[in-house]
Amino acid sequence: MGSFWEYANPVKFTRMAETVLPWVSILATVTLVVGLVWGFFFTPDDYRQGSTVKIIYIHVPAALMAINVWFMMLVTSLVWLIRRHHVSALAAKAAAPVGAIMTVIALATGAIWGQPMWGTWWEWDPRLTSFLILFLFYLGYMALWEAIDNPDTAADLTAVLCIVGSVFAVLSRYAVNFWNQGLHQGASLSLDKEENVADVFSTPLYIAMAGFVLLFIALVFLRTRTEIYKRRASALLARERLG
Amino acid sequence: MTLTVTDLTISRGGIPVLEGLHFTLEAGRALVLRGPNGVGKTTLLRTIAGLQPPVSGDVDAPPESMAYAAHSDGLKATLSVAENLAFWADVFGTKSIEAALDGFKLRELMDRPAGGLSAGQKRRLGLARLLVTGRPIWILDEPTVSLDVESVALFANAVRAHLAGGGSALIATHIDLGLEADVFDVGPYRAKATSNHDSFSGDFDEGFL
Amino acid sequence: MTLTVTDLTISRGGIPVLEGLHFTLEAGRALVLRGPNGVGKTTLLRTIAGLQPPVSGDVDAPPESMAYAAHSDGLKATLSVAENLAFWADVFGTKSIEAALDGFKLRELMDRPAGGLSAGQKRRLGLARLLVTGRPIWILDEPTVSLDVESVALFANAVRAHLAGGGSALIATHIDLGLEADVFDVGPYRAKATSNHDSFSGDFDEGFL
Amino acid sequence: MIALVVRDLRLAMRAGGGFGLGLAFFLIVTVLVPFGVGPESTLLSKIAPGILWIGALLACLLSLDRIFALDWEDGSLDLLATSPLPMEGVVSIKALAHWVTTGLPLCLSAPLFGVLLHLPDQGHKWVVLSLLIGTPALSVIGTFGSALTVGLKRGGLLLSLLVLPLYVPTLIFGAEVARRGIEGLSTATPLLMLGGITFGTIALLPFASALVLRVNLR
Amino acid sequence: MIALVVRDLRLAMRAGGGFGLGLAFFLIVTVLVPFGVGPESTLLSKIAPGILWIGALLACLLSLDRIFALDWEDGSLDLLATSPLPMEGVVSIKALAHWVTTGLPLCLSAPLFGVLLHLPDQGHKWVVLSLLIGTPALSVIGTFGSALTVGLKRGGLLLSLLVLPLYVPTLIFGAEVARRGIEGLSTATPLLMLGGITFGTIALLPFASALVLRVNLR
Ligand code: HEM
Ligand SMILES: Nc1ncnc2c1ncn2[C@@H]1O[C@H](COP(=O)(O)OP(=O)(O)OP(=O)(O)O)[C@@H](O)[C@H]1O
Ligand SMILES: Nc1ncnc2c1ncn2[C@@H]1O[C@H](COP(=O)(O)OP(=O)(O)OP(=O)(O)O)[C@@H](O)[C@H]1O
Ligand SMILES: [Mg+2]
Ligand SMILES: [Mg+2]
Repeated sequence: MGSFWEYANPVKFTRMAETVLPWVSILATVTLVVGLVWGFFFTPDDYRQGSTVKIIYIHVPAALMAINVWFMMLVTSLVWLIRRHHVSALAAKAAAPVGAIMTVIALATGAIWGQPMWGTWWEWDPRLTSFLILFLFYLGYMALWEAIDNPDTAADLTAVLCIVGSVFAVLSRYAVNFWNQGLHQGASLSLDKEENVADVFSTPLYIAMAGFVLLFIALVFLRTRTEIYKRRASALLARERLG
Repeated sequence: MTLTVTDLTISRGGIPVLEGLHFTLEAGRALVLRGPNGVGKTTLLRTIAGLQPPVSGDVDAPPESMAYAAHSDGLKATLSVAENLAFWADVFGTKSIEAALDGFKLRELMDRPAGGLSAGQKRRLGLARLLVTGRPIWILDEPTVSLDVESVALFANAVRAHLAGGGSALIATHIDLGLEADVFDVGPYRAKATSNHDSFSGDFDEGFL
Repeated sequence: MTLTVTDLTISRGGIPVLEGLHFTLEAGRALVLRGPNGVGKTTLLRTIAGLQPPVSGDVDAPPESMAYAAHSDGLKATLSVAENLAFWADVFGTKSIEAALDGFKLRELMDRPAGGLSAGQKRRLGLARLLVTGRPIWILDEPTVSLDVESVALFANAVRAHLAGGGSALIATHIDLGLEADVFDVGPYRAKATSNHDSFSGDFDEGFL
Repeated sequence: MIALVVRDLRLAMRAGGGFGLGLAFFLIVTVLVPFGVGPESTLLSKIAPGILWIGALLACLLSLDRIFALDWEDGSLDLLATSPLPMEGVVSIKALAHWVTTGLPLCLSAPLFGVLLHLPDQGHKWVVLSLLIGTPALSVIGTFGSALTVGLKRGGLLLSLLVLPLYVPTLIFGAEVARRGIEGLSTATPLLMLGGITFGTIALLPFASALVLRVNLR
Repeated sequence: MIALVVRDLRLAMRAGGGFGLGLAFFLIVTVLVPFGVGPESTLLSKIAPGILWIGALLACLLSLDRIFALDWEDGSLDLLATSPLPMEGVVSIKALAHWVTTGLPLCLSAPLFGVLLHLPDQGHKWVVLSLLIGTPALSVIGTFGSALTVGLKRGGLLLSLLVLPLYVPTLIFGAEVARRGIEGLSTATPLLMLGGITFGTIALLPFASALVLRVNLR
């Protein structure tokens, strides 16, 4: 097996991705289907919220992923800055759009949910607001990647942005909380039993969450591999130019 | 005050352009870099000046010994000639701009804003900046662009005086400067496409190249 | 296609720099402008190209017959070499960029973004633009800056071909281009402080001068 | 002329999303306002049409300096001036390209941002309509300001200073259309005025812009 | 180091009023808001502290791109990088010069603009206080953004996009101090947070800025 850092070699990584990717994809599909079908069709309607409650099976996993993807980008950015493994930087690049889409899904499903529940599409609730800010961070991060030609420069700059941005994202979260104590649902999966979602709802929710995580892993593997191929293609082109 | 370059490989935009460079620049000597357009002279000078990292190899020189002059002269259009020079003199901790003004015949332009100079006058001001840095090793990228014959002679004199004072100069240029200097043609050091690139193997990060 | 300059006085930043200029540029001829730095060559070329009005005197040339190439090449860093050329070809209504690509050996750089070229390569692209304008009178300000020897020869060939095709060229330069051309030294035409300027009289606007 | 439009749009796309960035700025202005004035939804819905208009105006404003500045710096403008294109054509094309990359995306996305500011439901169509009629004027006026300040180093802020008073009538009538529309009042007069400003500026201002541009190149 | 401050301030003055222009922009934003949202004085006085903060923030933002862009274009930045000044010093000095030319005039003039927006009387001191504490953070964060985008053509809008989310905490706490001050509530917590952000960014961000600047020069 060897050390974990072996996979920082793009060649090793692509080989590994080749073998792992099909399995992860299958697993992700199965868990997602099971989780969502169970959630949508085999749970009772909530007595207060009716069938709208079922959107939770997309909303909550997407919300969780939105944060965790950023966290993963933070880690890979640090790895790039410290150990200078290109695969790490490319993984961060690959993950960003996935995270951004997760954020949009969380916001959109939330909005669809909010309309019947709160009678409004949007409320400046701290949770929603901090997700909107997170979305802006994703946008800026991706725009910076796009704007720079030299891949190493881009990796360095986006990595620093990711780290500085993380600090400010946490700060914003506190700021927003201070600014408006909102009406959004509290943490519903906390250990505090009384507040928790009932078990009938939570088991498929956990499965759906696992499905989202697996889906994310599959997507990141796929996209990182594509990025590696793109890097390589442009390097080959450049070589050709040199003659 | 010796600049030593050992087995240097440099890249531009992620692509190696020159490789296996070796040379030494002793105090009191000038070295002229030659090579066709696009071979990598500018890249080499930027690497030596420490503005970009080399791919491999070493650049050895005492710290803070180099003064770099690129195509752009870093002049502020709204500041006068004297103010521009005084600023750089301050930054490099040498206080007098008199020698620089005289060396490049700038005294009569002293109070004109730099933005109102002609191309050649601007260039002269950019070169005068070298004299106020007080640094021994000059790294110059096409210094005589748009200078007339008389100004080229001024420049050659300035370089000679600098060399006589124990300094040294590394100059990339396409035209004859009238200096007695060694010539180093970088043409033969063009980076070649390496053979391992089609096998898509090799160690660590080289998978990209 | 004759360019005639009669008794021309030009000014820069409100101050007259050259006065009493007379010359004629016939089709098929090249004229090289010389003069020390700051004498007013750039100003003269800009006046002839119609970018600034003369103080007095006339510039006579058929309308829309001039192509001007200044220090800055008007290249867009994010567009490719071919796209840059094609844009100017479109603007000037000449559709083909093939001759220009070949004339300045740009074919292999064709798909590179212009921002990723070296100084000399950029300059070559800037000169290639002249070929796609289809204009007979070229007005060139220090065209060979940062070109290597081989590229200077390319340029000289392009000018020769242009002259042979009935075009003409007015070139300000400090270095030798290897062209057989008339030389016009503008040095003697430096504007003198006029005597009436301390009497603060004379007609209308001249009170300022 | 078409070559110039194509080039400008292409440059806008290449430069990492010329379209997206104007939009992003609009988004961010609408996001900042609640942080500044507080999250109360009645207050927000009251100021929403005005803030949307101000946001669109500022997003336009921020992108003005690039209309001519880049072309001036790299010498393209000198070359364009000596080309067969008439200067009036060049400035009109520049204004058009600016509107397509900035004004149009703003109009299309305004309803979305309206939601963030609790814009009343019947307000969306009025905001979009007034923006569609008004933003071309913003681009044309902005092109004039940009031509006026093109040679000046650090023209950016000076540009804003010069252009903003010129934007005032457009802003007043535009925001008025939206406000009246929401309250169900007649919008005929401000709409007419807004349209008048737009057509007037499109017809006349390019001549002024071409003139100052030629002066600036001298 | 002092030479650099002197030069930057001198450049700001020579370029046709570096001080005046930031101010003028602030003025114009506060003037536009009544045109946009209508002239009702109760509404205006309610949103006044928020608008003043947003105006200050935008005035800062608009002047950010000139922090490094001009020095980059004319090659000064390359030369500074090879000079004896440490890069961290250079970026700190740049931030300082930006604050002196933009933030400070804004703080001093805010009471005047407050009058235009019917800011309640007891509000003036709170607005000025919060701006004085908060604007240095805006300059330092802005310098980071400017360093991040310095090499990029048309970095202006990208810069705004990157910097604005970073400005959010400062804006929220700053506007909150002013709002609470006006309502007579305790301002201790937001003041403390605002001060914390300012000191934290001044102490730490220059390292990040110097790092990205060096990367951008390569
Ligand atoms: C009655 C309506 C809603 C319910 C019951 C609800 C429920 C939830 C739940 C249970 C979570 C997971 C929290 C956790 O595990 O920590 C969550 C997260 C989230 N919801 Fe909602 N939601 C509703 C409406 C909305 C709306 C309208 C939006 C946005 C437009 C929204 C946006 C979000 C976001 C952004 C998160 C992630 C926040 C975080 O994890 O910090 N939600 N929601
Ligand atoms: N920003 C860039 N991105 C990618 N490649 C570049 C970039 N700048 C230059 N190059 C390429 O790198 C090579 C070396 O360029 P460099 O500027 O060092 O050449 P040079 O020897 O100084 O040429 P010249 O004599 O024309 O100035 C050239 O082939 C050029 O096309
Ligand atoms: N923007 C300006 N404002 C005022 N004076 C200027 C301006 N630009 C140039 N000048 C002055 O006008 C004179 C002529 O300048 P010009 O650029 O035409 O000279 P040139 O002959 O092209 O010189 P070079 O060979 O150095 O390019 C110079 O003395 C210069 O100092
Ligand atoms: Mg070079
Ligand atoms: Mg000249």
